[in-house]
Amino acid sequence: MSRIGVFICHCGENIGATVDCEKVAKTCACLPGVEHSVDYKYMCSEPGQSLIREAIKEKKLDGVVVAACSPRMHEPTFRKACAEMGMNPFLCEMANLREHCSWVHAKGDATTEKAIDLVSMMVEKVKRNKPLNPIKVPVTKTALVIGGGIAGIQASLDIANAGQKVILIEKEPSIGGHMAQLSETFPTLDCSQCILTPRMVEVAQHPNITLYTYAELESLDGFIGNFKARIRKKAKSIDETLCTGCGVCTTACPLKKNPSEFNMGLGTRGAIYVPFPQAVPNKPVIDRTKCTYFKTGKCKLCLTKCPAGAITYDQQDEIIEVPVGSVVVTTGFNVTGTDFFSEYGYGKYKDVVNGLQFERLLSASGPTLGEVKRPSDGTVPKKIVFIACAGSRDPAKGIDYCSKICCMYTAKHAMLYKHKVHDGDATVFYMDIRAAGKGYDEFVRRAIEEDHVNYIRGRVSRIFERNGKLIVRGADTLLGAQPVEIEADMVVLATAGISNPGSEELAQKMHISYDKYHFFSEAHPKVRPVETNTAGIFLAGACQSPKDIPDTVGQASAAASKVLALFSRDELTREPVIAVVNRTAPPLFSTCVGCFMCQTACPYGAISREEIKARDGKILKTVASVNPGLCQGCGTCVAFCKSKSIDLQGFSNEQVYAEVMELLS
Amino acid sequence: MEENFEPKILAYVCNWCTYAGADLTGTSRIKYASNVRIVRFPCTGRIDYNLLLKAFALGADGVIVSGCHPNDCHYTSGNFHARRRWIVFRQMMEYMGIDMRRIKFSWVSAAEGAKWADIVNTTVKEIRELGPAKEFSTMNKEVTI
Amino acid sequence: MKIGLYPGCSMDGSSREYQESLRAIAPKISLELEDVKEWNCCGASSAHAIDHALSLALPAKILAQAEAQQMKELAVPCAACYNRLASTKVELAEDEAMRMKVAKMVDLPYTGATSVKNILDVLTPLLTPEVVKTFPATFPHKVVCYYGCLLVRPKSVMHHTRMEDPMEMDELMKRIGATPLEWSMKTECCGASFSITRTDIVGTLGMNILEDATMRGAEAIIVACPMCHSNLDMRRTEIEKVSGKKYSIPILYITQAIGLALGCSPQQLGLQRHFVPAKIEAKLKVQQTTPAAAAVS
Amino acid sequence: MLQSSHHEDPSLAGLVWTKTGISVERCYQCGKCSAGCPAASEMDLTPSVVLRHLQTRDADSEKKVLSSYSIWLCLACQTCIARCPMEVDLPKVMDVLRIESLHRHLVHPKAKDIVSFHTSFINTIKRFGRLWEIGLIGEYKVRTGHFLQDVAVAPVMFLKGKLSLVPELHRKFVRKIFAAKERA
Repeated sequence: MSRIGVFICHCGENIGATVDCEKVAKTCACLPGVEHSVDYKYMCSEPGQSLIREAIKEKKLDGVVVAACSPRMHEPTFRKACAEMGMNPFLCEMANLREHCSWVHAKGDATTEKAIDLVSMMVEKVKRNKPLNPIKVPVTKTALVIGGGIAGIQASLDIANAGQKVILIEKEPSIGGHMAQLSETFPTLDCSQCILTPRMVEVAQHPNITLYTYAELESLDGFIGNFKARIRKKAKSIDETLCTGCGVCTTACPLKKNPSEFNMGLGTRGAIYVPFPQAVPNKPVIDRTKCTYFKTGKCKLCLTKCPAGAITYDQQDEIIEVPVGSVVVTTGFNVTGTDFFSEYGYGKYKDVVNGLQFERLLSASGPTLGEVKRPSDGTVPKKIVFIACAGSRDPAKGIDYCSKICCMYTAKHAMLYKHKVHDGDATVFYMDIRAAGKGYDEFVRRAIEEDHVNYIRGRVSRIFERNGKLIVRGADTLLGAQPVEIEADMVVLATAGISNPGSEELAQKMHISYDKYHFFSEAHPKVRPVETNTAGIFLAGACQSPKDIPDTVGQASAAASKVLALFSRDELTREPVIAVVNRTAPPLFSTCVGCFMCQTACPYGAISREEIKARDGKILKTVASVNPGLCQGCGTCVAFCKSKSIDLQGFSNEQVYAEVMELLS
Repeated sequence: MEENFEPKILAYVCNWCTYAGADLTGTSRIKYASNVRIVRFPCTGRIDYNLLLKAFALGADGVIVSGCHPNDCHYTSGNFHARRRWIVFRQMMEYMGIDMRRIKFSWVSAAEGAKWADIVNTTVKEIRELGPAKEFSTMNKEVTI
Repeated sequence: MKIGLYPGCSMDGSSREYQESLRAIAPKISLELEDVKEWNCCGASSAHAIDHALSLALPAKILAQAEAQQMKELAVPCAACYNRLASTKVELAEDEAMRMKVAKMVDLPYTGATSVKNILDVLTPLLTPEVVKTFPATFPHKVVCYYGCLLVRPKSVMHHTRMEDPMEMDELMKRIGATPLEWSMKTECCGASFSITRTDIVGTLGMNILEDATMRGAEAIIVACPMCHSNLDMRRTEIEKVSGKKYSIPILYITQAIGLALGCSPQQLGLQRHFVPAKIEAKLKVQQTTPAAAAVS
Repeated sequence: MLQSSHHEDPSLAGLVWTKTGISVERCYQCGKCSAGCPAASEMDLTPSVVLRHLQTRDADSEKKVLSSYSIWLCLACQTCIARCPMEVDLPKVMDVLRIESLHRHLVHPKAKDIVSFHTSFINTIKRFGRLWEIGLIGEYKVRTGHFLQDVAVAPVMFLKGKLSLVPELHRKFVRKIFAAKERA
């Protein structure tokens, strides 16, 4: 006869107001095997917990049911309390009287009845609970960082500098991401590349970092501490071990006219190219979609010119498999496409550009070497109109959110333009100025007051071309929304920040969730901002939502610290909710008949064949056996087992049937 | 059908999606019929359909089976196995004379508190209309598992 | 192709030439037109401004009449009428109560079975490159296509994919050998119903359109809307008063341009009815001998 | 849509909601409508300002809107709604406001001509079933006193066969409709 203790929590009014807790306690006291049954205002409070602890001691309880909130909330709390009294924590179960009863039903007998059912059901379960011991699994102390932008770089360096191994993969030929494209950064106006490139080099040279550029994640399996990542290294068509990065091939390539991704189409590159001078690694790749050799089999100029003999046309994509303990996702963001603003003639007029394109025009390393020139005719624009919220906060265009960074970089753009073209005239159309951040609002004020950028509150309705000028039709909502028409030489759209193409597929590969804009979702918006809902996978940067560099770097370091906390342990303890194959005395050894249905069902390949041998080594029987390290405790195998030989600890057949039978008795 | 009949309904749900979803129903204070009793499993993949037979054998009027949406399974594929086995089992149960309208199979994610309340309420309503499950009242309550 | 036709008031009056040119080209492009019987005015831009129910009842009556004549498709060349009819269809489809109310007023069964087609919808599938090949002449002129408001807006009714930069008319013009120019006023408003009450506004808006068209070296502005036409053609003096400039650029209905390519006489197409003389001709194809009509039939 | 907030809303915004299902709260005053409106430069209240006044639900503001010239200057060209990020169907709102303005006799003095035109137009249709230009202009001139307007244009129109002196009579086609209208 078992000695169960039942503890009914009022949770203040939360349960008490709807459920007659006293009655529940009294009724449960009479249940067979219940030794002790009380109700109390707050079981999770210290006095509440000591109530349980004392009862365990005095009444010599061998099982505890706490009827309170959801086990997802306080199961650890109460199991800990029990453990403190030397009771095996897995002999403590919770009945969910709050989320599943008092909060969802009206006050009344039916509700109290249900409460009693829920408790007695758990009593029946606990009677059949077995003492369990937590399982230990080893941690692979290598982190996979996906995406080599500033977020990925920061996370990698933080982890690597703490002495742990990092594998950093980047889908482009070079790391650096969008930050490498930026001219200067707000609010301090320090040169983006000057602060980024040293870190890029550090990544390349760091003994703890393995860098794979031009590579993408193929698949990710496993679980926290023990992931298995398959990485596709796209064929660069050059042998990196031989290539010295001398650049002869890129100058030799006859195809010079391909639009350069790095320069947002404002510059050009060859078919074999290095995306930008400071690229890391500073070694070229061949764009097979453009290269004449791959189209016609002719040319081979780079091959003949290369002094190192590093050109390898026949190179294939390579897929490598690496064990990693943790993953940091830092895949960044993108900006809306050119077809997005027909009313602004975007994609039709050369001189209507987006923010990233303008960064390239401002950048000393850009196609105009930092001189602001019109893409159409190369003249210096005397009048530029900047349009904030171009796509952001625009439900009609499917983007309801604020892109967060545009207010600041638009102010920066206008300011830098004025610094470069002193007699130039900069006008910004805005809806609101969102400059929350250290020194941010001061920065915008500076643009307005010192650099005399003309801010007009209102959205632009249309842009069209007349005699080589761009006619911008806006309104000044602070003057009764009276129409404003500006003849501009150039227009810069602060287009919305959006998720990267393919982020949906990537999220599915990793089993992490994403929002309706395909930005990855954090585990909790307030208290778990860099975790995903999959343990061991973390987020940083604009892949979670558009954000500026300081926020991104901060998040990256936060994610790194999460990884390091994980790596600080040699093994993880997991709940012992795992499957076991029963064992009986010889000659049966186990009721397992060796059909291995369980093996086919197991998603984790945790089930293997075990041969039971006699002393003389003769195989007596082959049965299934579960690897506790790999088993995640889904219990699919249990449902498949014909002979009921495999069972799930904590959710054993005996336990669940007992629950059901109690409910319907 | 008899007056003020209160159906007994069991819900077999997975811990990660539907159980959490039902928790959300609670935290968002959405009210639903109190006829349902939730039995928690780690995953729908764990749900042995003998449990449905057992439930009806013991006089349940309806059973809800609910887990994560396809592709959202915490254990990657448990819910697919559940669905696959369900296809096989339902024919068997039909053959055994169980009224399939008494079994609800659904996906409820951790974010779908309202949907859970919905499912419970509609199920309770439908089962009320069907009346108490008589099919098994004669059957021996001790079905071996 | 046989299709219903709702001419609308203007096509019987101020834009008679639009109807004339349409009827002139129809047989030559195997387009058979069946008029809606007992048709009434659609309420144009006035009804909706002062009486909502009426603004729906008048078009509903027309649509009901078309249904009574078992018309699957109803061609509505006047962009203004087209817009009213299309909008009415949508609103009545969405608003049960209003449909009941209107049904009472109209006193003819209305189900919304007849689909409404504008002139471009009708012409585009007919003037395939093969068909156009058989035209006796081409229309080798630089033109700008002016769509105005009512052919492309609102989104909820027209579901136009290139609302800001429509191309259908340009495409048709290309087919008959014209050079449609890129310009900026394609879908700007001409002042519509203000042609009588606020001629000054019509003057200003008209000026913007004519100015841009001439500046780009267009020889003609192609339209598909009587209101646009009258504002740009009949109101030329008002426009010139505002701009202080003379504009000689003629305004042609799309049907007139096509008519010229089909070898119709200016008279047949009612070109003489324009205020601004349309001294613009088609160019006969030299190799082309067989009469167009025969060729396409 | 802020449906609930319009429950039993006696304001003008409430009227707009009940007539059209459009919530003026959707408007966040970006001014894109005013920027694109072809008549904005002529308006006393630009479109977005009209919406702002509705948002206040203040009696004076509402009076201001209903007695504004703007609501009559709206050409229903649909440019605003075509580009509105919040998809507020302003032309529909304007229709409601015009009708209400008539209803409360708040029509702006300068808008009398426009109202007269619309009224004349409707009457022509009522009388003849279709538009008869001369009839329309005639009544319009009588209503407004602009007797000399278009004395230059009309004859040319006539010569070019664009005007018929006698109307065709199609009254019977619309009699039922107008009868019903009267009854309502």
